Amino acid sequence: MFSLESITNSIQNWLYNTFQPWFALTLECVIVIALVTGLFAVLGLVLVLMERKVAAHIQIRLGPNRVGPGGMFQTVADTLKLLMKEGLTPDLADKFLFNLAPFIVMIVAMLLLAPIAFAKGFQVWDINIGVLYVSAISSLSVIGILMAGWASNNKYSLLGAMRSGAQIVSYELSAGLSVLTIVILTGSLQLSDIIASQENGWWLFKGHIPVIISFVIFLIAVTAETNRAPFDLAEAESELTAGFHTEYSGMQFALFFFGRIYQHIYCVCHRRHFIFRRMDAIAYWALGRI
Amino acid sequence: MGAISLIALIIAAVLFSAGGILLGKILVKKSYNPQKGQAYECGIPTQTSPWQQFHVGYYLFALLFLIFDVELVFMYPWAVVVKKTGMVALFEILVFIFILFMGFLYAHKKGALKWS
Amino acid sequence: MANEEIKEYISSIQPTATFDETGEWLNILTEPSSWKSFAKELRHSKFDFDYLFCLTCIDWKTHLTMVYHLSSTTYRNTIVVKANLDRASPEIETVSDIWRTAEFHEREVFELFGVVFINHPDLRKLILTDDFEGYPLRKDFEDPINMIKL
Amino acid sequence: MYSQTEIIKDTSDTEGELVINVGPQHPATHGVLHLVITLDGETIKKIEPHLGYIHRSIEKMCESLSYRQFIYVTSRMDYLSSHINNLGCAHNVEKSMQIEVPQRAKVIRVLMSELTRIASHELWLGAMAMDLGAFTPFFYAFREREMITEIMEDTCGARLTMNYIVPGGLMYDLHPDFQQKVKAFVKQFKHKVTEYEDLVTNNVIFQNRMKGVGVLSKEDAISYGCTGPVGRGSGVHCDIRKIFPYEVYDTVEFDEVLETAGDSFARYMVRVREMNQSIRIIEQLIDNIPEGDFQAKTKAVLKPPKGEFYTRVETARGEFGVYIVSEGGTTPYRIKFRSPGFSNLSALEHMAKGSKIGDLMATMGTLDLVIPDIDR
Repeated sequence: MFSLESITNSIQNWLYNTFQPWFALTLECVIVIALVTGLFAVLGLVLVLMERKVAAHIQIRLGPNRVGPGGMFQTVADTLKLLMKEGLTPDLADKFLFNLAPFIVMIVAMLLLAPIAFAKGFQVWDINIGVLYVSAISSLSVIGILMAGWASNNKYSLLGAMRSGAQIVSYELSAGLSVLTIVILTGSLQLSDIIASQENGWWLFKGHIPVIISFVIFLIAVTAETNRAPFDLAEAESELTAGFHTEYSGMQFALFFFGRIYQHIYCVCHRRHFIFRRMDAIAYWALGRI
Repeated sequence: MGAISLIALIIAAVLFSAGGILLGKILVKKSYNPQKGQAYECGIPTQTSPWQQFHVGYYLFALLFLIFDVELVFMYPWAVVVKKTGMVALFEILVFIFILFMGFLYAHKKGALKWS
Repeated sequence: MANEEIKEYISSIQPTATFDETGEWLNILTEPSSWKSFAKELRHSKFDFDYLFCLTCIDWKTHLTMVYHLSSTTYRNTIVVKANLDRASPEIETVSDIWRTAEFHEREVFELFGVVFINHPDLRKLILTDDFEGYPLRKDFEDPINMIKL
Repeated sequence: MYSQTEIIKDTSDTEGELVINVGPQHPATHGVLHLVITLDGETIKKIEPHLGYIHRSIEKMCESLSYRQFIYVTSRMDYLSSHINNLGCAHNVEKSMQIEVPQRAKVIRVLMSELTRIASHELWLGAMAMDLGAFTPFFYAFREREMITEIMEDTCGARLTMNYIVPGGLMYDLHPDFQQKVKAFVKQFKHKVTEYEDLVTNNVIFQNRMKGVGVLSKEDAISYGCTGPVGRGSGVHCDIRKIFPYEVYDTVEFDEVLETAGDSFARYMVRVREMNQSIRIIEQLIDNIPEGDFQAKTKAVLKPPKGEFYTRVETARGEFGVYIVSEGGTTPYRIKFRSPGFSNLSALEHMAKGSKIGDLMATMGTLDLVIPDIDR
């Protein structure tokens, strides 16, 4: 397994040897914040472009190809455009909840990052109940969506939010149960253990039939939980215009958008935890969205 | 890092979101008119408030979901130790699931899953 | 010829009706007051006129004429039923409960010609705004701004 | 302009009912159709169409246009089958004036009609798939549609509002490349239609969303005056090309596509299979365009005799009737267009009542509403 343990350890040792413990911890936090924010910014931009390119190839068109070489900076341009847009709040909306909702979605997306093992020793928090933590936090994002839908004072938003809630209710259980298979096989809830147990081959290819079944269920349930097509009932472009984020504009909309994508990334990372072992999960993610 | 990392992550999220929104607020020249403040409803003024009571069926589903979600949480620790404990654990969880399944059947028979 | 049969049948149930066979199809002129019962008879007759494919009105400046094109999907007989209405207060019974397509067509005729359909379930303006005045398809309708005249 | 708060206070007594406006600015209405929908949860209790956003009163306009001119206004009604609309009007004038149309013109008219029908169904396929949440079929359908619009552009200089027909024949003769281009199109289309079937018809999600949704029984279809693919999806034998053949439809071989289920999937299947039938007609005619005039000799000013004339043609949406009352003058005294969309729309409430709002999109998508056709 690819290991960054020596690097992280040496940084930590250096920090704690040079500074006071509290200051070292603060510095550590700052480093984490910087890394995580950087990761989000880069991933969001790259993955959106990847998705658009692949979708364009499927739909016999070129996709973004004007901004930068091969359209590489299209997402940057889109983000800048959204930055320049006015963030509107409807007059009759619940202003506090309306503005709070994007934060919640983002916080959930960030928190989900904590137990992801990017490489050995390169993990924000190797929590020993990782699986439980993930399923607990990931259900929280629906609160942000419900909040957004309810606070918008818009019927499309409301219906979209309610659908999103119903979707979570419908698929959360199956997702949770399918993960159970891997927990039984590994005998641990710690994500790093799960990955370590797949050092010499993925569970998926070791001939356990329940794993294959649970993989399929997990794939479907997680797609549903992240509201991607064909489970995009909460947004349902053609019925509810844009579902729960109909009223959002400008940067708040961008946050919803990114929040959703990060959640996605993370579902894939978890697929990787549970089923896969390597970083090809990202490419897999791009395929999974179409 | 320990649990402190969660606080760091929350701070990161808030900074990320607030930074974006603030930057937008600074860059954008604001304008307002009453039409702009209206909720979007295909260009027609909204009729009837969207803040209404919801169908009670919705809550029944949510309640059922809650029961089974809690059941799931019980099963996680079981899943960790099932390999070591062996057949006894399997039998016990089957009993547990059987009881819950009976409850589910009861709910089904009572029509809790019917939307009416 | 089927037309003769239909004529015979109609004369038996609607003695006041007059016929006109100069056009492509058999034209029947009936009284507006007896139209509803006549329509019911036609729908359930052995000729089975189940398909009302065109419903419109013509403004003859002196009076209005309702035109119903009826056909049968099994026998393919087509008849045209007409009823002359008073131009000042045009009123006729609705047939939207016999042929449901009439509901929308009658609403259209109501707002464009001003014909009132008695017992129509939902006789409101469909196309024009609620405060629109006048009946655009009548010959004396003038709109100096929007109308094209050659 | 009244404020929102007022309205909300006004209707506070309708507790538990959600009144939602779909349209005029909505992604699924494809135009400016405005439906006011009353919901209970997500179940539809009532649908109220509000029309007239693009009403131009074409019937009134036609009363002041001559018999040569009014035909071109009708291109703007059902803009997706504008050629067939023109044909219906030209028929009416030819019938009243008893003009004999040359055989060449007849064959070309039919060829163009069938191309128009395919183009219209292609657009419908893409738009309907988009209503159901799939984006990809739209591009696939438009790829072939583009070939047709190019043929149209070569032939009559326009891509959408063709205006190729004059009373008594055609405006000009065919473009020299016409036959070759149509053959190339037929070749590609035959190959690609299986692609749509793989992409859409055999897709489980599509089938689940369309089967049993928006059911219209045969009796209701007749009562509501539904024609075209909507009527035929319910098993109504209503193809004008078969019942009252016009032009050369009685000499070509094709089947009237009938389905009996009456749900959205049946209507979908009717349209897809109809495209194949249109290709069949085109294949039979493309090599047999007779030589000769493309236009009959007519007087410069047309004056049909006094009387009433009704003609009908089968557009991509159903039976399009033209009813002209002539007083013997140079302009029609009264014109009525019996548009298929208007009747099909009237069945919408009956079909969608009691179903979920997501099903409404499937129902509306398969009704294939073109708003100018309804508003006129």
